[in-house]
Amino acid sequence: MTTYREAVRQAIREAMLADDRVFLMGEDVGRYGGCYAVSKGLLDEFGPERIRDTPLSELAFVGAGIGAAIGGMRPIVEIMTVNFSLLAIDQIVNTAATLLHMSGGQLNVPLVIRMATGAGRQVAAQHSHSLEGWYAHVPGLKVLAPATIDDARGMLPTALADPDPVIIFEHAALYNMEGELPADAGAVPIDRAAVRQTGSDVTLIAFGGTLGRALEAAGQLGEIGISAEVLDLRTLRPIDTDTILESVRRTHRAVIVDEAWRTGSFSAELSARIMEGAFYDLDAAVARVCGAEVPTPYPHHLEQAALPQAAAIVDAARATVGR
Amino acid sequence: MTTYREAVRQAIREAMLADDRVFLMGEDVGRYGGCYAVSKGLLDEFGPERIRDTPLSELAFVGAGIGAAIGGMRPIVEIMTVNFSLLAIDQIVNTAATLLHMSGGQLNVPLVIRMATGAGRQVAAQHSHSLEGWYAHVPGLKVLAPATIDDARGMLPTALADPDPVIIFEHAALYNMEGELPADAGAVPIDRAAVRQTGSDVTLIAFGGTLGRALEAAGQLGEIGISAEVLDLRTLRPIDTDTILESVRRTHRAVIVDEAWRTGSFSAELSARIMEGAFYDLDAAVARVCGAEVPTPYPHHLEQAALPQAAAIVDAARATVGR
Amino acid sequence: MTPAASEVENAAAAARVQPDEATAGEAEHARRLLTEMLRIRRLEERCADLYKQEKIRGFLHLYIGEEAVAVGVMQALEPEDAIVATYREHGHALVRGVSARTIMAEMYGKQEGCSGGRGGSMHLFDTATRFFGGNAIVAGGLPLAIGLALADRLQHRARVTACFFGDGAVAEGAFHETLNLAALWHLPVLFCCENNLYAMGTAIERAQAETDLALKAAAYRMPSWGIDGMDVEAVESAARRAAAAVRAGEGPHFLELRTYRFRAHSMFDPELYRDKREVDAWKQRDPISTYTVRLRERGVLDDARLATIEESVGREVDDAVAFAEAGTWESVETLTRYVYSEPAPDSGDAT
Amino acid sequence: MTPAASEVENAAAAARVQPDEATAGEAEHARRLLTEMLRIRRLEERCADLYKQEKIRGFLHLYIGEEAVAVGVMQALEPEDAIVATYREHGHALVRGVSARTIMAEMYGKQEGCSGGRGGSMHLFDTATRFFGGNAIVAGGLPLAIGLALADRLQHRARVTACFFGDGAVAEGAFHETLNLAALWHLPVLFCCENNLYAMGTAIERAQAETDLALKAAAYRMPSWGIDGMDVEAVESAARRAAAAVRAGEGPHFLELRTYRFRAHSMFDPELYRDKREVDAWKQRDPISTYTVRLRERGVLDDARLATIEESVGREVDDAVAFAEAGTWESVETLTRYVYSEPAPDSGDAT
Ligand SMILES: Cc1ncc(C[n+]2csc(CCOP(=O)(O)OP(=O)(O)O)c2C)c(N)n1
Ligand SMILES: Cc1ncc(C[n+]2csc(CCOP(=O)(O)OP(=O)(O)O)c2C)c(N)n1
Ligand SMILES: [Mg+2]
Ligand SMILES: [Mg+2]
Repeated sequence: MTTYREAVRQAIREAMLADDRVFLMGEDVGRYGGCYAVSKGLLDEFGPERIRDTPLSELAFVGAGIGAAIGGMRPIVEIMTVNFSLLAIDQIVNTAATLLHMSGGQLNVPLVIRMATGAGRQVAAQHSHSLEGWYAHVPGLKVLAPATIDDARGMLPTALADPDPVIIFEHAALYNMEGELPADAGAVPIDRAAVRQTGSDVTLIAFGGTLGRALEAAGQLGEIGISAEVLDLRTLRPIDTDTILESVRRTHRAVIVDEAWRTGSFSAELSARIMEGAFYDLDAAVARVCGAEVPTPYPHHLEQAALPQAAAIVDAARATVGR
Repeated sequence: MTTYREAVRQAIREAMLADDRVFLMGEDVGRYGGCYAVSKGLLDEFGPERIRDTPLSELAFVGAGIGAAIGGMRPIVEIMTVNFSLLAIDQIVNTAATLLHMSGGQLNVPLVIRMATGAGRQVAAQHSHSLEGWYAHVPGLKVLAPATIDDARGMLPTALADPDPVIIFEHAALYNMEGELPADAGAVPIDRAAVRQTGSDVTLIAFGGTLGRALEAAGQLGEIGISAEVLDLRTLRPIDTDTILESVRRTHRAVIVDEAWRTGSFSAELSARIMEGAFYDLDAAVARVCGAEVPTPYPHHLEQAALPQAAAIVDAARATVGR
Repeated sequence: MTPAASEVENAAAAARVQPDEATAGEAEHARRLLTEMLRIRRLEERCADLYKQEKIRGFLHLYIGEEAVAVGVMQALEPEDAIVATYREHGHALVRGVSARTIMAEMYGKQEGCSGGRGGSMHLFDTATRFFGGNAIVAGGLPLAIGLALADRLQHRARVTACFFGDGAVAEGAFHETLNLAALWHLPVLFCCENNLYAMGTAIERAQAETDLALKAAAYRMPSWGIDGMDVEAVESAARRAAAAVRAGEGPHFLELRTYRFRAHSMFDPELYRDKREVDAWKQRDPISTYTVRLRERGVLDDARLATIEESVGREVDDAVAFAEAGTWESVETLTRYVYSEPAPDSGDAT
Repeated sequence: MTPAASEVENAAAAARVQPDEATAGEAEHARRLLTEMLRIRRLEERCADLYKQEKIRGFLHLYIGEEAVAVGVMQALEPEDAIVATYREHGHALVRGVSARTIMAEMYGKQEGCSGGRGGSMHLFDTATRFFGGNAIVAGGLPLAIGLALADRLQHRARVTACFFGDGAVAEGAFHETLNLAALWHLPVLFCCENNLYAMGTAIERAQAETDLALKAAAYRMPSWGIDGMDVEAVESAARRAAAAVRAGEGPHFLELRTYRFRAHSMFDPELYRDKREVDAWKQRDPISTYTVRLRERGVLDDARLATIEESVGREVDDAVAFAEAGTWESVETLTRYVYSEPAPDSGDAT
């Protein structure tokens, strides 16, 4: 048995053992052990040059990661959470994502940025964003959302081998998730969605922190005789549209689950793509189950009410199948 | 005859004459006259306390605008362009948009932020973003995109009268647009879309910089016997879904025009909403004509190829009507 | 990183009431300072318990060890002044006059809380006392503070905005932009840097090329002092001088308040990054116990008085907990409230 | 804001070759400095014409008046060093060794340009000369520069990264965060602040509470000098000292190069914010004409030599324009190239 947290740590550790160009940089990744304890122990093993604690300077250390990448290193930059990434987003959008293009192909940026995302821990309005969709909007970036222990373990090496900037979103609620990881677990592809459960009546599409809820909903739907297919998007940019459309063409119905505020969330892109690619296969409008349009409230009951729950997914799926 | 630029200036001027809590703050709004010459002459009239040049400190002066707003002023903060707003987006998302909520309703933020947006002037990959959709994702903000001289003149006073933060996106290509403005032109509502041309076969939905292209396309469609309705969204948050759906229910087809990179753009939200609200009224999948998925290239021909053009809108509209 | 190393050279720290000559008023004031520190301490000790009981959730950042800072600075502020603080702000709110009841209810997430329960521990707000939060973005409050000060300047009000932040915040770009703007525009802000030597697990030597933070302010031509933040009277005296200057139109001032956090950064922190001996050494300088000793020596405090104070503080905390317990949960039906202002009179600002 | 006001007190500025003792090598070098400045000047003068002819579009920021800065600093750099610059970077690219041809073709947007035509005037790139742009976000290049330096440090390469930026950039949070990190981590960066007294229309007094920018660096414990940026030899000598120190592992160094922009900020700028007399006064200190006079006095330049230089520079510019004119437009079919790396060998970095 291992955890998602362990899987990420293992991935970092093996990458650092395998390639001395790899280093980890971010706030409290060293002495503190990582704000989610992901990098605990790595400082002792690799020392402070390669497990590099930074001051609270998100813009500069993310930019430094970009510079180090074009300088021949393979940095893993950890931003504690997506909330603080807003302080560094200029460097990500205006530098990391544009250098290859602006230089006419001369400067690729082999940088990996990891950050925690999502709500659910009662940390209120400034600490609970889900902004994966923003990054997935930007040409030049690749955006991953590992929802399983295998992906937490396997996406990082693939991302590090990629010549271009890759952002990995780890949902904070997943770190304690337990599961088995084969001893030989290794790199996994980062360009394909995965069918986590097959079904024939409706396709539930989820990613990152919402996969668990979608699977829970699929279970409940099964009990009432609705066969739900559960698709884990895995990669938000590029979107694996083929796998999505293949599924929806079979089930004729889709429900998208996204923890972000509904309006302008990534779910909208998925919905639009499904309409564009499978309009005549649809038996019902594609539905979305998203976060409520409110800054995340502190109290547990309000926060949970603001997040997409299995019950709402079940309701939405039932509405699409009409029973 | 006046210009869009003049209309914005007039709106600022009248607001400052009417209410001495109003002031304008931003980079080069004073001595330089505004990077798009919007505020030219205002420094002489109102002095440096109320036409306040700032250093290059986007994060701090936007935050200062928030503080001044809760301190009883009615600031208009100008960020030169949306590109640089990424340096201030933390204050907008984490402070301006959350204060009312986090304080349990005690602290509203009557702040107006204006910024230029969009591409088309050959200023390349770091100066050509269209990120209106990102701001429109955030609960707590209102987001406007005046596409006409009347709206450039009339939206600002309404925004200033609003108790909550409002962001106004002025497409840089519009400043030189000429037109008539009635002498008594004044405040206009900021919660409704506008039908700029009526039609019956297809609804073209545009906003800000793309309205002109949509109207151009509608003209060309008319010549080949396709009657296009042109809807100017005007306000991106909150979205006037009723007006959109009312139109699409009549035309049964819609094409959305958005200058932003297609994936994850605001167009996706509009597309999804139309499906959700008018699925059974649709005769074709809602189409999107968007910016190409590439950082904006410098050369004219490549830049134009990356932007939504009338021809592409015409093609998309024709595809929806099948002729 | 030992207390000795941060011993205070500054003259400001020396200015303090002479032990033997304490007048009745001075004695009263001194006991009030002690009481205020104890109010924070006891309230937060209870919070730690309540966190273990899962009554308080999310993040909880305790101020224990740093009480002299908030208590000292608040003495210099008038009711019309404004305060901007961080996520470690229970003490500031309490001393400023937000009731223990509504603070505790807020930490519970009850609608009787000072932020209606929506904010929690990190987002205490109270416009009545001009307490403007409660900000969980490190350095996020600094721009807000200069905005409040700018509003005062533009409206010709001789007010002070006190802005609290940690040593960690000094590394943020927001710090730099804000201090420059404040100094450039001569804004009435009192910057209070609570230097507790750590930002989470990162010691200041691993975060700052220049660890003498008072020197930083000089780069903006801003007057600044380094103060012993474990000495409530030193803090008060420096804050009074600085606030008076700010109020008199002399522009922003900067206080570096040298202190130490006795507890973990938050309830999640295993404290791998510092030595227990270091913590113990600092505890020798506990602002409450050292001040208690001093007041006894000065003859203005005895066992009986101290017991009375502790008792009344204890009652206040008990009462706050009872209030929070009795508080009510907001209905889920109003989930999307407080996103936009409710249609109402034109009001809008908190001035 | 007059030249006198920015007269240089610093010792570094005084270190310069003695007029009368110029050796042949020194004479050669001096003429090369002049030639380099003239190359920038003439190229950019042509750019201004071409802008009027609408051959060059978008933003065009001329360096005219500031040539001594780029030319002086570049003398101190080795081929393996890296350069990071701003949108006002034609001169830096040219002196670094990017050909006038590919620079001009880039400004035309032709695919023969140094960035394949994709970047334009503000985004010149050339990995062969380790010229890392060309950045249109003010202060956006600073973090990149320390990253390059960090890569050198981690790979044990004794290289220097020279990072150019304007006085306006100093107000950005990025400046603060970057300088602190560079100093804290002892990174091999040479910060070159081109203080031309204005950020667009904003004079430095309206942007900085502390206008002596060299002092800013001190807040990070970084060695810094203020240099007369109108004197190419003063710049060279200071840059050599500083670069040598950086290369020797003494950590980052900071040069404030005091200069002046003779032209408008960009081709859109009506220059309402400064007085023509101020500009004229600075033009008296034109780095090219003053240096020309000096070299004549030193006896290492005469009319004939100057004419030869001008002629060769003129030919280079003509040739560059002809090259750009003859250049080709990229096909629209490849519009979405350069968004992700094309499937290819594992390479990836420019080291
Ligand atoms: C912008 C940002 N980055 C990171 C964090 C996570 N974080 C919360 S508190 C903290 C340490 C702040 O240290 P300091 O400013 O010294 O204040 P202290 O906690 O010591 O009072 C960090 C890193 C945050 N909240 N905001
Ligand atoms: C972050 C950001 N804000 C604003 C701008 C617009 N802008 C371009 S250049 C400039 C002035 C910069 O001045 P300075 O750093 O002194 O450089 P100079 O142009 O004088 O060489 C401004 C405001 C920008 N490009 N980036
Ligand atoms: Mg601290
Ligand atoms: Mg300048």
